[in-house]
Amino acid sequence: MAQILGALCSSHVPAIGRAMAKNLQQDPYWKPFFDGWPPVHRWLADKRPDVAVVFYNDHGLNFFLDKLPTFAIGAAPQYTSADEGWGIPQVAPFRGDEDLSWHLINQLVAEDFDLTTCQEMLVDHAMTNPMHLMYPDERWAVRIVPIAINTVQFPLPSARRCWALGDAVGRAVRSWQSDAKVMFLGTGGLSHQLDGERAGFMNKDFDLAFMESLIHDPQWATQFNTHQLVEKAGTQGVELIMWLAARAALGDGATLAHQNYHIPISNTASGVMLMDAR
Amino acid sequence: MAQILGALCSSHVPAIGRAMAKNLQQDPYWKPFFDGWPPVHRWLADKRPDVAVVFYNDHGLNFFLDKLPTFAIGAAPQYTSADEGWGIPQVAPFRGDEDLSWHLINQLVAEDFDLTTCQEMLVDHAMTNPMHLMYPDERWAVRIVPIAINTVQFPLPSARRCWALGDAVGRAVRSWQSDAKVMFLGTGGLSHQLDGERAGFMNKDFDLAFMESLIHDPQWATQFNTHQLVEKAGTQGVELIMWLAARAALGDGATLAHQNYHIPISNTASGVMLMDAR
Amino acid sequence: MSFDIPGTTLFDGAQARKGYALNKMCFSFNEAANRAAFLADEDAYCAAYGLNDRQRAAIQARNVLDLIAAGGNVYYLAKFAGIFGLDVQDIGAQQTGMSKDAFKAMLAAHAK
Amino acid sequence: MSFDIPGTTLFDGAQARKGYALNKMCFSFNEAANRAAFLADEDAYCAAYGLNDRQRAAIQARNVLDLIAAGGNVYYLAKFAGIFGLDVQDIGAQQTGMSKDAFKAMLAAHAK
Ligand SMILES: [Fe+3]
Ligand SMILES: [Fe+3]
Repeated sequence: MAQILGALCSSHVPAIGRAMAKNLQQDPYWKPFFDGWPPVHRWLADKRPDVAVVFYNDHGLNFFLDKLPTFAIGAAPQYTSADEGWGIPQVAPFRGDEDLSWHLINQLVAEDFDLTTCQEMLVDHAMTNPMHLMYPDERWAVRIVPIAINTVQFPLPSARRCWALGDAVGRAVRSWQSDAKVMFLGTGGLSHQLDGERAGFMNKDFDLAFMESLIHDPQWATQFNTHQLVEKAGTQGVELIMWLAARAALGDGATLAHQNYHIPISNTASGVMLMDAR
Repeated sequence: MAQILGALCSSHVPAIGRAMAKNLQQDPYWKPFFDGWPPVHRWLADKRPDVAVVFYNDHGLNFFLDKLPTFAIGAAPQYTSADEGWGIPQVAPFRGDEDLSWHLINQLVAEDFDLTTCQEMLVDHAMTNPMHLMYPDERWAVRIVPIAINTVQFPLPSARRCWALGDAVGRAVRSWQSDAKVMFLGTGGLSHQLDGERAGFMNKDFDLAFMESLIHDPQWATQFNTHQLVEKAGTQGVELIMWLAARAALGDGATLAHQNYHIPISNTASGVMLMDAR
Repeated sequence: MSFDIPGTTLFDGAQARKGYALNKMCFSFNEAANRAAFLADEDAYCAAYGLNDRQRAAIQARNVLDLIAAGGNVYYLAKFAGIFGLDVQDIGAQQTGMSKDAFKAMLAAHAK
Repeated sequence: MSFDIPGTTLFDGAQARKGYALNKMCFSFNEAANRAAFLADEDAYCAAYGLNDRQRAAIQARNVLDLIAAGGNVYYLAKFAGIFGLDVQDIGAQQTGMSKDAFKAMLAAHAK
């Protein structure tokens, strides 16, 4: 049976990619953010995961409003990034884990998750930036299974539904006949808002309470409906549902291995959180 | 509140379209099939539905394996048919009911249905043929909301899940603030198989039992998993889950208004069934 | 995943993985221009979609059972058959090794 | 559906219906060739996507609040902003009526 190592949650804003491209890691603006990553690198070197199941949200690269899935799962041999409208440099392609993709699809559909399956799929900065932060040399040591959750168009799936998705993914991984070591990745957040007169909104108290809850009361955030999450975390802060799904996949109990929180990077309160499975 | 009139279920095989194009309604081969429709025409003239929510399956026109949804719902002002590979003549475009589309999307996502929403959508023979049978002059008297259920790639949603979907759609329509008269349409089946050495398979006993069950024991078919349905009804006979969803949308109790069953049209056991809501 | 319904291959993940290039090509046949391009230069068209040798041979043979074994899905294959004006009874007859008339008689016999 | 979070327009069904043509155009800006085509002939490009007058005016004014009011979704609008090299702090400053420096100072102040 596959072994679950832990979960990593991280912000994914496009500016991270630009900062890495320009080698700004030691720049005073960026240093407090990048200083959050060496403990993650040590963890990866120590644990050596084989596969990462990645909960993230597409920002209008692979999906448009003509076919907008609530939950989409990749089942491709390879995933590539692409120009998202800003001419950003592409990163090396990611290898998929088709065995795990189809195992998850079979298990999740049987549990009444109405997935959209993708045998071909472009992945955007929400995939590339966290992966690049994990592996700065772009030598991806993990195969991936991307799971995209809609944050583009309301109604979004509720935090409660995203918890249930993550929980089912975790159970499916535990039943996977493989000797692979699996980690979960949740990318997005924390509090930020890009649009409207409220642009620039952040909520440090809420973010810290949310991060704390993942260890001691992990379903805490499922009490909030989507509108409440927007109110507390901003229109893009709702991306915290990716963190929630990744935490849910760990199952009962998780221990904090590392965390970092910093305001601001770009328009965002950034968070990094690494949890070991129990 | 919107009023629910009833549900119509029907086969949708491409050959029907060809027969209509060639005016073969009185041809000895086709007459037993087309003779099933005048009672439906009388019902439509009498009840005058304003909107049809249509459960159907796409056969590789609007969806491909790069983005294949389990449940997709249209939210477009208009839906057009298109060449499906055979150069068939197109029919007049269908008017959408966007108000109902979004009402359903909001209600269903809140009930944990993980929909793929489609603001642009081509509809294939599974939509055009039943609509053309209902309105032979191509003057569609109803606005439509298409709901496409995956029958292309396994795992399919279970019969039980499709019943739950239909049930939730029915409840959502009943809560819709509108004076519209709504009907449901379920298209597909009955028993048939196009592929493999088992091509040509049909199962009259099972079909008749299934049709009977929709009146007296409507959840009967939910006892079967997808593999059992393939065994009993053929690889394409699983399209009966559209009938099941349409019946579920009627809620408790339905009375039989009319039915017709005929073997064969094309490779298919054809069924037509009209049920009044109670 | 193997299945115990004789003469039946369910299009599951294993088939979908195997057949992606083939099905993508057949999906393209929704458009008349693509059907014409295939007929104009079958080799080039198959190469552009990256068909493997087995898929290429099955396309060349117009053999539905071989196409299914190579990962083809009947919904997309039907669009390939459409290029040649074949309907579902033609492909049913081919797969069952019957003449079309015999296949149609078999279908009609289910009415009893 | 109106919402009681000040300064916030949720992109719901009502917005999605209103903004489809605009968002479809902005989605096309994922590709460099389309960005160039827009810059080469803005009027023709907007006309090809069927923008209404309000959307056309908001595009012409490069005004984000107007674009949102016309049904634009920030994820697609960001691709439009990208054509002009504007980042999220530029559009944040524009929407809040601040200078970019003032907007950045406001962001930093959240750290306290
Ligand atoms: Fe984001
Ligand atoms: Fe069909």
